[in-house]
Parts: sequence; C-alpha cells; structure tokens
Amino acid sequence: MSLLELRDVCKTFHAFGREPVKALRDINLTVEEGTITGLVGESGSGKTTIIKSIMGLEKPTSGTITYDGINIPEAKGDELRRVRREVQFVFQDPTSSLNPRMTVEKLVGEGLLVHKLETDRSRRRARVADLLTMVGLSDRDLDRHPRSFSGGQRQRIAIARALAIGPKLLICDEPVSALDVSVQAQVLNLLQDMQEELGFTVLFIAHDLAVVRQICSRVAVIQSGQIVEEGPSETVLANPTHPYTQALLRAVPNPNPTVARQRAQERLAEEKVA
Amino acid sequence: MANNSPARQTAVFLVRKAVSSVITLIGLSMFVFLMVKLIPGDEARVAAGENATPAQVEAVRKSLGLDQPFFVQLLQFFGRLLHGDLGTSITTHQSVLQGIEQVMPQTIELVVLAIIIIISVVTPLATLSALRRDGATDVAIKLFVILSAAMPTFWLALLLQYLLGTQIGIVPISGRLSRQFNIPTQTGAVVVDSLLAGNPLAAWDGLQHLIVPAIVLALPFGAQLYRILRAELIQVLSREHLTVARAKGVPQRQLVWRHVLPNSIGPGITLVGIQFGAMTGAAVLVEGVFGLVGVGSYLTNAVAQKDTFAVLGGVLVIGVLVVVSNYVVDVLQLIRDPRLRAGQLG
Amino acid sequence: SLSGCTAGRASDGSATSGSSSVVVGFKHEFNTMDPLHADYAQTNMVDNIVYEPLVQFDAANDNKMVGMLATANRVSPDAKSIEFTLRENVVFHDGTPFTAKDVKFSLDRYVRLGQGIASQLAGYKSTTIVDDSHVVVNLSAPNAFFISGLADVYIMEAAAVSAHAGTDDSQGWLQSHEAGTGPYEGSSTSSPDGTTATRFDKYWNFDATRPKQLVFRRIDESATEHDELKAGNIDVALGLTASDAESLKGTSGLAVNFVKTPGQTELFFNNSTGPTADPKIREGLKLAFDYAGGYSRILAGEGTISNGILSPAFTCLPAPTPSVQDKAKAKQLLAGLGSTSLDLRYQSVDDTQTQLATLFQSNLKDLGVNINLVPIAFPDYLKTLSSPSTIPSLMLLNDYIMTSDPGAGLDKLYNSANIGSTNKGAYKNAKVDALLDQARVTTDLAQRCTQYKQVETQVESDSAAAYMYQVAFPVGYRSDLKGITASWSATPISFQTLRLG
Amino acid sequence: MSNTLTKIAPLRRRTVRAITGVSGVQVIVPIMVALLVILAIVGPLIAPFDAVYRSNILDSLQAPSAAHWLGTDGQGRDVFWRIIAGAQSSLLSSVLIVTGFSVLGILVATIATLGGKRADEIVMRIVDAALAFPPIIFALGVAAALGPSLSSAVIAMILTGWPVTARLLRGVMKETMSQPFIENARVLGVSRTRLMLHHVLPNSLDVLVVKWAGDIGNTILILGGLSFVGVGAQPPSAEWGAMVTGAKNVIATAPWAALAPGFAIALTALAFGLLGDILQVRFNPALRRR
Amino acid sequence: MTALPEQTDTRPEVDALLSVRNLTIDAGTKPDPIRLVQDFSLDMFPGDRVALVGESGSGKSVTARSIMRLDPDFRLSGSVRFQGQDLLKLSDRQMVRVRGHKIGMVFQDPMGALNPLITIGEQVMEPLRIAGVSRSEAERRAKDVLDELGVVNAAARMKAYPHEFSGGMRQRVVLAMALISNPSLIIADEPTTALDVRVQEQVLTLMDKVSKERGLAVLLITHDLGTVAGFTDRVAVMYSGRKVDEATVDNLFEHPAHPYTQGLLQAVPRIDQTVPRLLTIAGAPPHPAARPAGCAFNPRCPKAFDLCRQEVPELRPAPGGGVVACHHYPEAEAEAEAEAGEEQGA
Ligand SMILES: Nc1ncnc2c1ncn2[C@@H]1O[C@H](COP(=O)(O)OP(=O)(O)OP(=O)(O)O)[C@@H](O)[C@H]1O
Ligand SMILES: Nc1ncnc2c1ncn2[C@@H]1O[C@H](COP(=O)(O)OP(=O)(O)OP(=O)(O)O)[C@@H](O)[C@H]1O
Ligand SMILES: [Mg+2]
Ligand SMILES: [Mg+2]
Repeated sequence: MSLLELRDVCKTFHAFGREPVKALRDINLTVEEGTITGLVGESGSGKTTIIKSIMGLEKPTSGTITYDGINIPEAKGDELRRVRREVQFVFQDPTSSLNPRMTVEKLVGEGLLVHKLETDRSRRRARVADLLTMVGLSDRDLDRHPRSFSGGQRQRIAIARALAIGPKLLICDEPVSALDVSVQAQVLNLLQDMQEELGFTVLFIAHDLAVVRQICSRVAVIQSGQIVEEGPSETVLANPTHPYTQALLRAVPNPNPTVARQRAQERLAEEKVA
Repeated sequence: MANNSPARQTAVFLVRKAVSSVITLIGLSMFVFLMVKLIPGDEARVAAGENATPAQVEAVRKSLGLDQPFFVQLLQFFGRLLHGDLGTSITTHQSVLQGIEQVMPQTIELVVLAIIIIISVVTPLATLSALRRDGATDVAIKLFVILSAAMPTFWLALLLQYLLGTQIGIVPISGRLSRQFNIPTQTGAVVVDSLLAGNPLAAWDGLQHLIVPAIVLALPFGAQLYRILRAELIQVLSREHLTVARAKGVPQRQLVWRHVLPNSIGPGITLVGIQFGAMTGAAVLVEGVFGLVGVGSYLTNAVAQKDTFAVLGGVLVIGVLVVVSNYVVDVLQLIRDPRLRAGQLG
Repeated sequence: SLSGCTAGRASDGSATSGSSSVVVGFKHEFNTMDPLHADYAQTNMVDNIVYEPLVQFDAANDNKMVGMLATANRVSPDAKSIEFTLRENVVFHDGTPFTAKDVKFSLDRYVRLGQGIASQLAGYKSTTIVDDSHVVVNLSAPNAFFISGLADVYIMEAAAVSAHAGTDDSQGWLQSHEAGTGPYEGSSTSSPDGTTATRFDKYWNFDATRPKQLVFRRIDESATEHDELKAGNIDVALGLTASDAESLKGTSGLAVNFVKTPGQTELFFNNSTGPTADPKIREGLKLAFDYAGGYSRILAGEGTISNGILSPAFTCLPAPTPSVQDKAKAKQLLAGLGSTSLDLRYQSVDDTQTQLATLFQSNLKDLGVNINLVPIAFPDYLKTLSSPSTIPSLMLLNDYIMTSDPGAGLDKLYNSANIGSTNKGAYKNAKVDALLDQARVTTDLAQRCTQYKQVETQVESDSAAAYMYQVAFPVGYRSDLKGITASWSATPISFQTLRLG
Repeated sequence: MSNTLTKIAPLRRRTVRAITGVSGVQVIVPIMVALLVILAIVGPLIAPFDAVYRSNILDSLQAPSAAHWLGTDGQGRDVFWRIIAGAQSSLLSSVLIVTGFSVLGILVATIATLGGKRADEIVMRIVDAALAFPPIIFALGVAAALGPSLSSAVIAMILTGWPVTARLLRGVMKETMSQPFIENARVLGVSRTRLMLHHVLPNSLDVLVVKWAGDIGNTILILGGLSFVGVGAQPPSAEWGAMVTGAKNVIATAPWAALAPGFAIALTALAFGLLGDILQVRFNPALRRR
Repeated sequence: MTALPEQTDTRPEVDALLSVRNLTIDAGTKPDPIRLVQDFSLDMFPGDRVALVGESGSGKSVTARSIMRLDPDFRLSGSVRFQGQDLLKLSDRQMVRVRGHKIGMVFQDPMGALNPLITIGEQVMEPLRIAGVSRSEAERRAKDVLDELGVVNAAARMKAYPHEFSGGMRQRVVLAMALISNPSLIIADEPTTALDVRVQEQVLTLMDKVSKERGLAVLLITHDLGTVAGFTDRVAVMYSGRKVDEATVDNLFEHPAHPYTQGLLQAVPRIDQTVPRLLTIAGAPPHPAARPAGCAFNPRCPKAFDLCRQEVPELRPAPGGGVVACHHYPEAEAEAEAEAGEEQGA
C-alpha cells in the first residue's frame, strides 16, 4: 500500500529579474508503507524541493502530493495537523536543524507537547529519556544543549525528536552527508534498527549510492528535476539502465585499491579522449 | 537573456529604490507635519508679532492659510512642493528653500568632514584592532574608542574649545573664517568657496575652523563604525579564502588591502549611509558651541517657534540627503560586490 | 594665517584697533532685515544703522525727542494727527533723494502687512503728503502715545522696495536687502549667521570716526563670545551672561558696560483666574523672593533691584518702592494657598531666567509652597495670552516697554481692554482703565506724567506682578570704542552712536 | 574547517591576560555597572535634601573644598550630592528609554517577520522614514509637543529609538527564520506564537542584549544633549545632563559645576559601553571564541 | 618520545622533498597548552602521493597548516624540511616566498576558498603577480593552467566572479591557483568533501592527471578512506593528534594494522557488497585537551587491554609493512594480530 504518492508534481521558481527555474518536472514517486525508499541525485537535482513540497513549505506549481489520502498542498485544519503528526523529518545538518537554545529534553519533547500527546511535564521527561536511550544517548543528556554534542550525537537527537511523536512516515534529507564515515555508519545503523523495530516508512534522500544501497529497498534516481530511473535498489544498482545512474554509480568511491585504481585509469583515459 | 543582464538588474533595483524612497519621503512629510501641528502654540501669533492686536493676528492667520483644516494645509503643502516651493517661514518671512540653502552648505561641510575623519581614522584603527585581536594594541584602541564616545558631545565641544581654542590656541575658537579673509559666497561651503576663489590660505583657515567641531561630531558615530567594522573584520579574517590567499603567498599588506578590507566594509558603508541623517541633526550640539549656524540650528529654532514649513522643509531636505546618501551607499555596494550586481543577494 | 584667531589682546594694537572694522558678536537667530520686524531685537540691531526713523529719543538727555528724518513735528491739539517736517538733502543708499512719499509708503506698508512693528502703529489711519518735505499722519482716534512709538518705525525707499514687491509685498527681498538712509549700507549677503554693514559715505550726518564696517556674527554661547572677545576676534560682545561679563572686568584693552535698559525682569501673575486671582496670594509670592541674593549672585550685582512697575530708565516715575523679601509676611499670606502647587512658566532659553526661577522655587519651598518649573516656548506663551483661563499662574519674563513715553506700554500691559492679547497678567482695574483712557487724549506731557504715576501706584498696590530687576544688559567691548550706551531706538545699544576712539 | 582564526583566539586572550592583566576589564566593568546601579537606588536616599535641592544663593559657585567636595553650582547647591542624587533619574530614564524602544522594536520586527511580505514592506518603509528623520530633531519635536520635561524627553527618545532596533532585529530574525531548525519546528506543527516565543526570539535577542548595554550609555549621552538644547529635566532636578547644561555658562569661571556631572555621564557611558563590548564578545557568534 | 620513529620508506632522507620530523604542535598558553599534534613524522619524495586520513578533529588540517606555517599562534617544534630547508627556521618573509610558490595548497570549501569580490583571473594570477611576473605573462599562464584543468573558454571565464562558477568549477580554480607557480608539492586539505559525488570524482581525476603529468608530489587529506584508494600510493592514519598507522595503499586496505584503521574501513558502506549492518567504531574521538591516558584510542578500541590504558604505544614496523602504533604489535605477535584484524574485518 502506498503511503505517500507524488503525481505529476511540477515546481517552477520565479525569482525577480531572473529566468524561471524548473526545479521539478512531472515527478511521480510512490513510497510504499513499511519500506525505506531512497531518492538519489546530485546537488541541485531537486531533492530538497521535493521534500519542501511534502512538508507543505513550498506549493507545487502543479500535481498532487497525497499522504494517506490527504492532499498535502491543500491540507488545512485537522488534516494538516494529522500530516504534521504523522510525517516527520530529519535534516542534513544536525547543527542548524536543532534550536541551539533548547535543551535536549525540550527539543525532543516539543512534539509531544505541541500535539498534546503528553502534557504532564514529568511524564514527558520520562518519555524523552526513553527515546534518548533508544537512540543511544542517556537520560543524563536531558538538560544539555545540542551544542555540547558531537555531530553524530546531534543527528541522534534529531532522529529522537522526529520519532518522539511516533510518525508513520520519516523523511530524511541527506541525514549523513555531513558526518564522518565512522559516525555515518552509526547513524545509518540506528535508522535501520529503528525502522525495523517500529515499522515506520522512510523516504531517504542521499547523493551517495553506496549509502542508499546499504539501507534502502527501493530507489529512485532524480536528475534535473526528473525521475530518470526507479525500482528495487538491488536491480537498479546492479543493472542501471539510465546513463545518469551509471555515472552516479561509477562515481562512488570504492575502498578497494585495485578496483579504484583501475577505475581511475579508465577515467583518466576518458578525460584524455574528451 | 537581455532581461537577465546585470546592467538591467541594477537599473531595476535602483528604480525600485527610487520609488520606495519617494514613498518614504512622502510618509516622512506627513509624519513631520503631524508632529509640528501637535506642538502647542499659535503660529499666527508668532508671525504677527508679540504685540499684535487680535485683529492683526487673525489677518495673518488667514493670509498664511493657517485657518484651513489640517488636511487642507497638508495638501496645499504637497501642491506647492510639486512646484518646488517649500513654503515660507513664519519667523524669518523668507522662503524656506532659501533659508535652508543658506544653512545647508555649512552643515554638509561639517558632516562631510566628520565622515572623512571617521572613515580615515576608524578604518586603520579597526583593522589594526582586528589583526591584533585581543592583544594589547587592540585593547588600547578599544578603550580609546569607547572612552572618546562616552563623552557627552556638547560637553566635549565646550571642553575642547576651551582647551584647544582658548588656552592653547592651536585652532580658532569659533566661526567659519578668520576676519581677515573675505570670500565671496558661491556654494556656501567656506572651504569650497575659498578654493573656488583661488585662496588656499582661506581654505586652510576654514578647515581649521571646522576641524574641532567635526572631530567632536565624529566621535560617537566613529565609535559605532569601529564596532561594526572590527566585528566584521574579525569575521572576514576567519574566512577560508584568506587562508587560501596566505597559502598563495600573499604578503600581509596586500592581504589586508585586497582581501580583507573590501570584504569587510559592506556593513560599514551601510552604517555611514544611515548615520548621515543622524549626524546632520546631531550637528546642532556642536554648532551652538562653535558659533556655527547650520541646518540643525535652523531646525531647532523652527521647532521651538512652531514654524511648520521650516521644520518640514528642513527635515525633507535632510530626508532627501539621506535618501541620496543611501543611494550612493547602494551604488558603492554594487561596485564593491559583484554578487549584488548579479542580483544574487538583492 | 593663525594670527587673526590666536592673537590675544596684547597684540591687537596692529591687527584690530588699527582696522576700522568692528565685529559684533550677538546671540539668537538673525532672521530678516525687513524693518517690518524691527520689534525683534536682532533685526533691529542692524535696521537701526541702515534705516532711520522720523524721530528718536535721547536716553542720555531725559528721553528728549530728537529729529532724525523729521526735523520738526507738531501733534494736533485733538491728538488726532501729527505733522512732520522732513529733513532735506537726505539720500537713500542708492542715491535717490528722500521725500515725503517714502514716509507714506513705509507707514502704509507696515499697516498693510499688519505684523511686527505694525503694532506700534495701532490707530494709524493715513498719511497725507503736503509736499516733498511735509507730511501729516492721521490717526483714527486721538492717541497721544502714538508719536513715541515711531522711534523704531523706519522709513524705506518707496521706489526700490516697490520694484521688488513680488507677491509678498517685498518681504522676501527685504529679508536680505535694504533700502534705507542710515549711516551704514547693509550687504546683500546677510545670512542666519550674520551680516555685514558698510559705512555710507553720503550719509547726511557723516562722521569719519564711525567704524568703516560693522560685522555682525552670531555666536550663541556666552563662553564662546567671552573667549572670542578676549582673543580679539570680536570687538563687541552682546551675548554675554552676567557672570562672564563680570569676569571680563579688568582685562586690559576691554571694557564692560552693563547697559541699563528700559526692560525689567518680572514675574507676572494671572490676576483673573486661579489661586493668583487673590491679591493676598500675589503679595505673598511677591514677598517670598530673595531679591538681594539673586541680585548679587545671579545678576552679578549689576542693574538694580526694581523700584516699581517701571524701569528706572523712564523719566516720570512715582516714589520708588524697592522690592524686598519678607519671609514672615509672605508665609502668613501664602497660608491661604494650602497645599496647592503652582506652575511657574519661564523661557528656559534664557539662563538667567532659569536661575531666577530656580531660586524662586527654592525660596517658596522654604515657605512650604511647591512650585513646578515649566519651560514654555514662545509660540505657546503667546497662545496662552489669548484668554485669562490659559494665562499661566506665574510667568517669568523680561518685559520691555519700548517707548520712552511709557503710556503705550502701560496701556498694553494693564488696560483691561487688552486682556486676551497684550495684557499679560489679565489685570483688570477700572480706575487704571480710566486713567489710561484719559492719558491717551492728553497731549500735555507733564499732565500725562501725573496720570502715569497714578496708574503705576495703583497697579503696584494690586500686586499685579512681582517686579524683580531692571534688565542690565552686559556688553563687553574693545575699550577704545565709544558710544556704547543705552538707547531707546535699539535694545540694548544702538550702533548709531558707536565711534572709534 | 572554516574558521581557523577564531580557533586561534583563546590563545591570544590568555597571552594578553597573562602579560597585561587587561582582562581585568571583564571584572571591573560589571563591578562599575553594579556600583552605578546601587548608586541609582540609594543615591536619592542618602543625599541630604537641602544640599541637593535648596538654593543657597550666597554660596554659589564655590570652588571644591572640604565642605563641598566638588564645589557648588550657580544656586549654591552641592555638586557632589547633586551627582549622587541625580544618578537615579539619569540611569532610570536611560533604562526606561532603552527598554521602551527595545520592546517597541521587538514588536515591530515581529510584525515584519511574521506578517508576510506586504506587512514587511510597509513596516520597513515606515522604519526607513523614521530613520531619515534626525533623531535629535525628532526628539526635540516630540518633546516640544509634549512640553519640555524629563518624562517627555523619555517618551521622545523611546519614539526615536525603536526604528534602529526594529531594523536590526528584523534582519536577525529573518536570518533566524531561514535556519533549518525553524522549518523543523514548523513541520512539527508548532504554532506561530510558540515559534516566535520559543524559537525565533530566543535566537535573535543576543544582538539586542548587546545593543541594550551600549544603548544605555548612548542614551545618557543623548539625554544630556537634549538638555543642552532645552528639552529634558527641569530645575531643581539633579539629572546629570541638566546639571551640565545649567552650568555651561560658567564653564570658564566655575568649571567644576559642569565638569563633574560631565564626568559622571562619561563614566557611566563608559561603563555601559564596555559592558556592551564584553557582551558583544560573549554573544556575537562572529566574535565568540570556542 | 625521544626515540625517532622508524621509517616506512627506505629511500634516503636526504632525497626527500618534504621531510617532517617529530612535528609537535601546541596551542594555548604555556601553563596549560593544548597539544594538538604530537611527534608527527612523514617523508614525501618527488612525485609521491600520500594520503593523510583520520576522523574529524584528529589533527590533519592542523598538521597541513603547520607545514605551511599558516597559524602564527601555534608553537611548533621538530623540523619540517622542504627541499633541504627547514621551514620552521625561515623568517616570515622567506616563508611568504615558499607559500604558493613551492608548495601549493587546496582547501575543502571551494566557495569559501575564493574571494567573492575579485575576478577568477585576478585570483589565479595573484601568486605570479606577487612574484613580479608581468600582467600579460601572468594572464597567459593563468589561461594555460585553467585550460589544462578543463575550464572551457578560459580567457573569457577569467573575467567572471566566483559566484558565477559551479562548485566543481570553483575547485578547479582553487587548484589552478595552487598550480600556477609550478610548485613541487601540493597539499590538498579535503578538496572533495564538500562536493557532490560526481564532481568529487571529476576533481580527483583532475588532480590525478595533473600531478601525474607534472610529477607533482601530493599530500591528500581526507577522512574518507574510500576516496584515497585509487589515488594515492601511501596512507598515513592520524588519530587524536598522532600518526597511528602508515602503509602503502594496498597493504593498508588489505591488512589494516591498527584497530582504528580497521574500524574506519569497515564503516564505509560499499557499493559492491552489502552487509546487514555496518560495523562502527563506538564512541567519539577525545578532545585534544582531555585525552585518555595511554593509547588515545583505547576507550573505543574493541581490543584494548591494560597496557593500552597505561602507555602510549610507539610506532613500530607493522607485520604487513609500514608502521603502526599499537600495543598489539610488539614485534613477535605482529603477524598473529594482523590475522585477527583481518578476521574481524570479514
Ligand atoms: N527558492 C528558490 N528560488 C529559486 N530557485 C530555487 C529555489 N529553491 C531551489 N531552487 C533551485 O531548484 C533546483 C533544485 O534545488 P534543490 O535544493 O531541490 O536541490 P537538491 O537536490 O536538494 O540539491 P542539494 O544536494 O545541493 O541539496 C536548484 O537548481 C535550485 O537552484
Ligand atoms: N587554534 C587552535 N586552538 C586550539 N585548538 C585548536 C586550534 N585549531 C584547531 N584546534 C583543535 O585541534 C584539533 C585538530 O583540528 P584539525 O582541524 O586539524 O582536525 P581535522 O583532522 O582537520 O578535522 P576535520 O576533518 O574536521 O577537518 C581539533 O580538536 C581542533 O578543535
Ligand atoms: Mg538539498
Ligand atoms: Mg580539517
């Protein structure tokens, strides 16, 4: 069953005095319930624009975005509240996506408060403490500010914050690309574990195909605002049909000196030809 | 791509600014008009004179149009404004435009000199401060700046005048020009007029008259600029492109001039633009002490006399100057920053 | 280039006194040269030397009338017209001869414009030109005060002025131009920071010892003027405070004259409404002030403590009644005030007034009376005069009666007909009204004098105001200058009489 | 890493502290400010009424002596005690003014930030108009309209001060609004009020705190300036600006009467100026050291 | 700490292009200095391509910057010989001549690395202009370098400003600035981290090509082992201010000696194989001011034993070649441990 569905979504930006930018052209994308779907593409391909449209922060120029029967761009009142409660986000930069003035307790508990899921302060604190333990932090961290955590830990807080209200759909916009390899692995593992444990649906955005391959069951490749290839990640990554996917795939660094050197040779040769 | 060219974008930007400036000025006039009307007092009586009979007062009221309702007076003002007429002062009985023409050059001369002092003193100080951040030099400069800005302007004016003018005598005590010089008025700015008259001695003398008031006026504003500039410099100094420049082997001096300063002066330029209006007003605090009569004195007097059109005219002229100086600032920023030219930050 | 500014008094022998140019420092804005506004001191300071009136009064000689542009005058017995014989061989600064039509033009213009000096011409009907050297000024009602008001009414050249009439009856042009007959020609570059006047060599009463040039320079701060005078950059300082002037005394090469003016510093009460409508309260307030203390410290012991409602500069005065403090009596009289606190209005631009008001406030505080000092701006002050209900309970001001004959001044201040305009204290006394009405139609000076004295005694006994001090205007100047004395034609001094030593 | 030079900073600071002990400023300044605040609270209580307010005209303009440490003024009042007594009105009015216009500024900036494009445009035009009006002249006008007194000077300055605050704050708030954590809060379903109170304002007010301290000093100065042009506290008030103005005419003959309150103003402005500076270092991310 | 670490390379030190010996870097004041880097040694020979890897904060950039002496406030000890000259002993002025001329540097953030106000051409030419090369000559050479780096229409693009360039293009410009004076060593501090996968690939290829063509030595700094595999010959691994592992690329990837290196390798998700779970290094690196006693890695090390908590391991030859600083490799046990490490990795 599809939880989130984008149909023919287009988005054109009209900036004053500039050429209009067609950021999205006829995007069709389905996210099946209970899966992790990957969306890959290079910088500027329109990934964030899709996310903003799902958030309801950008209005698509045309097309529909349906979440569980609700058309998000049109949603108001109760519907919108439901979307806000059931769809949560984790962003690329864990530093700027957490309010530096709030303690971890407040940050993680904010959703519980806003959606009146837990209005009692001490019980909320206990819930937050549980969540922190779940993402590998401890209740000693409740009163600390995000600044005093490392990047990986901050991203854990961001995930805890998103998971606090028990979302059905979690959307992650390049949640690991700002992190060190070792931390990236921690966060990826965490996401994977949580998803398995809680069974929510994930839309995972990245530009690194290796990351996508690691955790996604399905993948969609986006280039210049268009989905150029879509399918189960095994298939797509094993036999990419679109040249763009192929190029992306080749660009992924391979920590195997022999393979890597060989690929470097190929590239150099291509470069010379070009 | 014509509609995308930097030139066009710049033009569009400037036109937009112009339109909003005009709206701003209209708003400003209405605002001032209302304010002056709220000042208690009877303009007609002021115009007619202290000993005027009630009949004389009424006659004057009628002839000045002061018997009309508020909005009619305002509309009449704008009507006259379209013809470049700012009205007549009730105390000097002179056209406001002419009155302002007489006092404006004086103020502009003072303010411009103060701005020149600010820029030429603050820039090196702030640069030195930022480069030697938290070192003894920085602390000394910072203390000096804060201390000099902590003195009440008029008090410092009195003090400096007494010390430098009267006691030591290295500068004139007051006025604009020593009595032995006789310079025909052309622009109204003594230094400029002296130069136009081909009398550099007189220009030098005029400059000496202006220097202390200009310094006193400059101090508090200079301190603001110093703060902003220092903070900005420190921020710019930490940018990666400076490390890159140093790694390229750029020597310190060139680093500062080519890479640090141009990237740091943006907010400073904007600040000076904003300060322009405030400085013309603040000039009143030094004008009195140094026997100068500028637009600040003119306006102070006009406010005290409830001289509606004189206040309006004065503020409007300052408003135009502020708008113009903001324009100049915008153009300078455009020249400075290619990203602005491309409308990327606009 | 610095010598001009830094040279002290010592070196002035060569630099300044040798030059016959005199620089005058003055205070407050110089608005216009138009003699229409000669009621304004800064305007009159210049107009007084570039223009001339028909007649003047000599302060040094019992306020006797002297002819300027008129050589003789005759007031008709019914006090309804005055005939003037005009001086011959007088020329305006552009060379045009002065004739009767200029007199008519000038007077008509003032009355037509109805502002400023026009208030001196109240009751003017018309001027009849008899011939080139004779005119008759007709009044709409008998007015014996009229002629003494003419000392500040200047005559301008009809032809030149009407040539620049414009839409404002030449006001714009006259703002910075002049068309007079006086000993000096005004420059056309007058501006708010001053103006320059040059000796007019075809003046009918030419005197080579007048300075060749008079430069008027605006300097608002007393301290600045004080320093500039000492440094030799100005030769006459008109904007000094009493204490600064006092400190100049004894400086070599400088002289200080506290010019005794016809003005008095007075504290007007609202005689009609509020607590001060009660004469006992007024008397109490009057007795509360420490006249002697203020005199010695705020006025630096210059001028005099008031002797009555008129300045000692006037000639027909009743027996002096010096103002004195009497705390005990004041306390007793003021008991009627209860705990009411009063507003004392004053013009804070005048530092002396601020000081006096502060002292008064403290004096009254000692007696248990609270006074709030509330500065008032000129336009507001004028507005408050429009009705007895808005007139301040207490208003501190310097009041000048500009004419040597006090009749017109007394009439303006104390005639109940003038409540709402010039009767500053809303003072009302039928006996005074009657006396003033009588005086207006009395052509005989001596007779009028008796009436004035009666008025003065009555007003004083009603405690219409507290009369504090004669205004003694401190003037510092180069000691080789002569003729810096009190004058009726300009406050405090007229530069007509200025001569180089 | 982008900000290598900021990393270097702590090092410098320590060196300087070790060599010159200059960072003593950071200890002294808060003490100075605290003393001033205490003075403002107890000043009027400890100063003898007569020395402060009662004219003792025959003792006027006495030079400093054992009886009158800072001499007497033109009314024969004790300058020292007047300065002590005047601390309250001088400081209190500045605090009031600065707080007043900060609140106004915050309100306006909030409207501009939350009210959408049009509200922003209108508000900023108004702010521009207000900025084009020379503050001193504006204050003069407002004070003239209300009648000269300390309270009207206070109101006048509140009305003059807000545009700068509003402009500054709007910029900062706009920047804060573009931070990802704001979006993050919005998609969590946070209400506008909560967004403003818990997310935008707390992250924007740093700037204001810094400005606040610096402004106190400035305000005392400008208040003095207003006194100088005839607007402000009236006799017998011992407000410092009014004291200087009242004594400016005797600056040559009795300099103490104007110098002493002038120094009091300068010292206060200095203390708050330095405080502002210290706070700026604490709060400005660009100057903050790790 | 007195013992000289053993060499990974057998070539004689005298031929080395760059020879860093026991470089120790301190920040902070004397009483409580922060030791950022301790006893770092590295040799590079002409044409060598060496990678310096390690997690964020391990001291890679500090080391690179200190080779160039870019931070005047660091206290450096040890020696940095470049072409036989000890850079640490040069005067500031002499150092300026080394920077950009003999050693070029490329930085992480291509946007931040360029001065936004100056044209690309000017910036590329700057090192030459400083060296006194005429403008036309400098322009010509700048165009050549940009051409070489694949900037199409270089002559025209030189007049453009940085904001008009895309990220990949900017990195080419940064590279051009580093290359223009024909240095013999390039230090590239995370030149691709901020870039997209595809651009990353392009830039690396480019560096690869240029350095091969010019026989340039390259010190590549990164935290991603994956990116170095195809590019470098030798890898040095840093952890918390120390070099803990150094080996040839093949050796390092095949037999990672240090547990930290092993951890890093396992944490990289691989496109050619899937694991149910990525293996991670638990915990976070220590702050330089608060390192644990003994081996800095011990709290995170799965194999730590008592000695690790007490004594700092020294660099010793590793079984598979290279050197490693780990108590698990006392000469005898080395082989066995290496085996164990491999098993773990599988
Ligand atoms: N507000 C906007 N106004 C104009 N153009 C925009 C705006 N937002 C995005 N764009 C343009 O839309 C395109 C898609 O941008 P988007 O941010 O969605 O890319 P992305 O795939 O998320 O890239 P990245 O990997 O860099 O985050 C880009 O060309 C961008 O410049
Ligand atoms: N001036 C300084 N004063 C004190 N500590 C510093 C200074 N500069 C850097 N450091 C610290 O030194 C350590 C090493 O920093 P460095 O920038 O070399 O790390 P890095 O390995 O390059 O990391 P990244 O991958 O994040 O670039 C860090 O902990 C950093 O905080
Ligand atoms: Mg994005
Ligand atoms: Mg680094």
